Amino acid sequence: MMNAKSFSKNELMIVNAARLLQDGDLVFVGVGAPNLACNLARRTHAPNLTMVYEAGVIGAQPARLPLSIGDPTLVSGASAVCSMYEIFSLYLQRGNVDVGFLGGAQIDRFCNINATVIGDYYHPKVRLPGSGGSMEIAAWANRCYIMTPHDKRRFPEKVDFCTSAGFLSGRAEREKSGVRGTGPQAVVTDLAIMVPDENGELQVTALHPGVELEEVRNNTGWEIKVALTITRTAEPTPEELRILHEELDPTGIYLN
Amino acid sequence: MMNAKSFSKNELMIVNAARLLQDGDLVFVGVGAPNLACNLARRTHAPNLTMVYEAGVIGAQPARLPLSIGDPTLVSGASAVCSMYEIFSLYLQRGNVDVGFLGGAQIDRFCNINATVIGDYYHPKVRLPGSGGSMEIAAWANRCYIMTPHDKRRFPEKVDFCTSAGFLSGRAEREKSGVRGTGPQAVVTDLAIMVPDENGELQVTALHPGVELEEVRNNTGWEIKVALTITRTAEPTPEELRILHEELDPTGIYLN
Amino acid sequence: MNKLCSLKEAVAEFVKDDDLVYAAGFTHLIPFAAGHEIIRQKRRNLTLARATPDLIYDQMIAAGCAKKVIFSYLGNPGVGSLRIVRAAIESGELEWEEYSHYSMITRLTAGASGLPFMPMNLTAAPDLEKVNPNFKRVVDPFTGNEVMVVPPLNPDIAIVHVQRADAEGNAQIWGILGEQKEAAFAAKKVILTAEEIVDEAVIRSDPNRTLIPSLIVDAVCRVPYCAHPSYTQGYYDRDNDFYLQWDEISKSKEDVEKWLQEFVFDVQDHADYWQKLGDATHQRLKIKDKFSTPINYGEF
Amino acid sequence: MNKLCSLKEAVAEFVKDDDLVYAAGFTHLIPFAAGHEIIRQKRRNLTLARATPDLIYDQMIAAGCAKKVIFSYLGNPGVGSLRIVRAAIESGELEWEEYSHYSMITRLTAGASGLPFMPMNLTAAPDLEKVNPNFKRVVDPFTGNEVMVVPPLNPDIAIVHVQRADAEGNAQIWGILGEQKEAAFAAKKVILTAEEIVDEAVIRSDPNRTLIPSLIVDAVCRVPYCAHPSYTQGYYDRDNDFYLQWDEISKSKEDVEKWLQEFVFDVQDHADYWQKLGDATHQRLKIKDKFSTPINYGEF
Repeated sequence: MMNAKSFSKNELMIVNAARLLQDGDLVFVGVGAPNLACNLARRTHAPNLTMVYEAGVIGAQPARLPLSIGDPTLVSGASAVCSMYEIFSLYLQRGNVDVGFLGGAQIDRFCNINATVIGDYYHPKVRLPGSGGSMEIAAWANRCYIMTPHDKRRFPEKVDFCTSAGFLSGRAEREKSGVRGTGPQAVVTDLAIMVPDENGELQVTALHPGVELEEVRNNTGWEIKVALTITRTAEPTPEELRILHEELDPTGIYLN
Repeated sequence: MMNAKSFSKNELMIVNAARLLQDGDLVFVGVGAPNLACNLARRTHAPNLTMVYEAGVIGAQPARLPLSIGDPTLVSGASAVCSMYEIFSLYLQRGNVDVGFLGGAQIDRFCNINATVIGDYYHPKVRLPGSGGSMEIAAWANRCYIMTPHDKRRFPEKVDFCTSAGFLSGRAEREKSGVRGTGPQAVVTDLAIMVPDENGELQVTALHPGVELEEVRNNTGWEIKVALTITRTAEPTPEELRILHEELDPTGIYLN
Repeated sequence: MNKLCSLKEAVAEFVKDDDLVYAAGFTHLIPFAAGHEIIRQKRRNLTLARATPDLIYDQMIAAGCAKKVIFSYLGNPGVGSLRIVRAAIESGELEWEEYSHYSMITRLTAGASGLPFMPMNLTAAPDLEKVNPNFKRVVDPFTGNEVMVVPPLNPDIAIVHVQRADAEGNAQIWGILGEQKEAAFAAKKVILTAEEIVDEAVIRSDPNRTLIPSLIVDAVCRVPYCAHPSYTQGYYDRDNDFYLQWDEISKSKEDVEKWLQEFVFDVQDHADYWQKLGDATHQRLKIKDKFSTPINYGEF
Repeated sequence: MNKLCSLKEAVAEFVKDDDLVYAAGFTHLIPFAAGHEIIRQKRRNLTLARATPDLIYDQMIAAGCAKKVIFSYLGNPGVGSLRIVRAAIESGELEWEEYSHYSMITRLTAGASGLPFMPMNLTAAPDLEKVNPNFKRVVDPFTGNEVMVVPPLNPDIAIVHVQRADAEGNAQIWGILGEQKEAAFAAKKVILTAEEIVDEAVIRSDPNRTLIPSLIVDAVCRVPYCAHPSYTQGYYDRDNDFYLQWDEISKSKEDVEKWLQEFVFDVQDHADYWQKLGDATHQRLKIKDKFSTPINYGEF
């Protein structure tokens, strides 16, 4: 048995995201934490996970840790490579993508994501990278997961700019819009797991080992709802940690 | 010198079509007579002619006579192969095709082409093959040439069905439509060459060796206009005939 | 997931009466073996879609499999008329829906992309638009000009023949690509036939060559010479003689029935059919090798 | 037609002040050498379009070449922020026009196809549409639903780096394809840079690999290591260290100017730049070979 000190908050986030993936899922992966989560899932409970990258790579089997979304290790040994237009049209828009991973500078009460700008769009306080693939991933992947560290700045009640749709003002509004994906299924942070309720509003459903609800409340920018029964996530197993540290990120680029 | 008997009407049509091509042209080629005309041009005055086939082949250098529009000899040794969607969008619709060759069961006074049906569309007297690529070639190639044997049945005053636009009711109507190509430049038959006048109406501008105007008139379904000065096309040269018979169609599939 | 099965099993499971079938391939890679298997299994009321119906649909329609054809060019390529489809249209026995090549594959591309329509520039040709309500116009909001649009085509089943595939259905195609990729992505189900089933490592050695990924494939069938009398680039030549022969056979209903009996109903499967064609045909269609210059992906 | 020339000549002839430039490549094959040559030739008032501006546009904007940027993701890939472009936007010095990846490449695809617009499904995300008038909606005439449409993007000049090309400009690319083909077909002029100029016979041995045909290419330049610090699949690795370094350099205007002086203005051309990087860097970026399984086209 390992003790509570032997894993980091970041590892808790990655391991818990990995556990949400199902065997056979086709996942639209980003670099960094989502890449680690997918590769971890593929080496544990989901050996038939297919990893797709927005650069147009399908069935990647990276031999080393990819350091960018277009890393050549994603290509060598992949099962297919197509153009960027095709990956977004034939795969994502067509409905062939099961899972999309999203992140962003701000996530709000209804899971809307801001990756564009803090402050006014035309006179930005902080200019962020922008949508990249996330506007369409959030809309068209069958289901989405959001991974992000938990702090008040990242969880305002309402995003400054809605780059990618969560549930907008509530589940009904998203449904009315007719987009094909079912939207965010869960937000996995380094403190907790939050799941949208029947109205699309986030509520805490699970806390990571050693985390108290108060800490989540203090790090969320609105009065966060809490599920009637709240569970505690299982500690990362030694095998999960071994894979992360020995196989996936041996030099600790994303884990440290 | 060869005598008048040493070449056929069909050869006259092919040789004269070849002579209309310019060095450097990118030509959308069909099999049969257009293919012979393009290959002849490439081996005589237009060595830099690029042949493109609607099957998605660019820069074909067929080692044998292609017997279908998708013959494998078009692919082996070509400079590029793309999908059918791409050949029609990136090449033809984008404006990258200089010349299109067209044929059809009926060509009318204003160069409109029928390749669809004789008689009523819903109760066809003769059901023809249909557009294939010709609807878009006629509209979007920079210029078009029509090759067809000359007889009354093929040259009615008005087509039963307008599969591909010539000048519609006259040049003004085509121009108003906003299509990018300049339309048919000439109709080359086994008797004569006809060129659209300023209004888009066909007029005879040249007769092949040994052909009298009367023969053209008798084989055209309306009172065909005749240019003020009418020329006579040059006889096929021995070299042109040699290339056709020895290099391009040695077994006489299209020439006999 | 290993999806290998016989073509007989694949047709039995995935091709149903009343389906809209797209047997893909522009002259190249036409899946004749699948067409024959559908005839043997006596499917009825199919809608057969293909840019170029070719002999495969002539044969299926002669065998009574179809109620409707969707096409953009109705011919025996390089020979002339497609007698059986043509006669069935002329006599009013067969429904039809007609496009130009570009509008046909634009429909497939819309279907493959999950789009409700795709645009194409106007062609000034007036008549096809009048007889097919699937051509509509919208006003381009940027210029105010009219643009043609067509709706997606999403076949119930696409049948795609390829040079090589792995057991999961990752497939590589070279030579004329036609509308193979678009048909596969547009369809609800995909049957893949392949000249060769190769190890996953062969596919993964050249991922840019993979046109069809396993995730959209439902069945993978090893069917050498599947495309005969059409051809497979790098494997065997087109049987032009048969295309000429069919022009004769298809002049007579009796001859067609005789041919179907002999070459479809009386053979067990495509291997049997190929044997029946005999050694002279096999020799005639053989080709010499000509390999591509390999490329370096690099060890990353 | 032989279109071989030096990159210096190509930029002098085909890149003009005020042009809309698309230097293509998604992480892979980014034509840094061309960006540096444009800096050396002091082009001004360019509009720089790229899905991912990457360091190349950071450097060109730092050097004062541009008045505007068109993009869909503004980052130092795998590292974080793109400091110079970001600061220029925050300070109001640089105009910008913004898309998602898909809408950006949909614009290029419309441009490449000669279409006045291309559709995309709605995303339900409301805000980008409000700030960019190039997102418009049309009603799908088949369903009555709304669809998003974007207009074509037709750059004045596209710069595309490839693994191998012949002297006429038939080019083959493998690995990540990004929007290379679409940018080339959409642009009015195309400069091709290639790791290797090969004989036409190499290209013709594998025509399905040709992504860009000579007919749309205006200049062909042999520029080995053109993409550094980006990479070329099968030729050399990405210089991740430099991407991290730039994150430091770009924190200070002085350091940026010093870097530009040393690595752009004080070198003659890209061969000179590559030499300057030194043997340790060369060794670090070397990769081992891994070849594709060749395919048989057949002698036809």
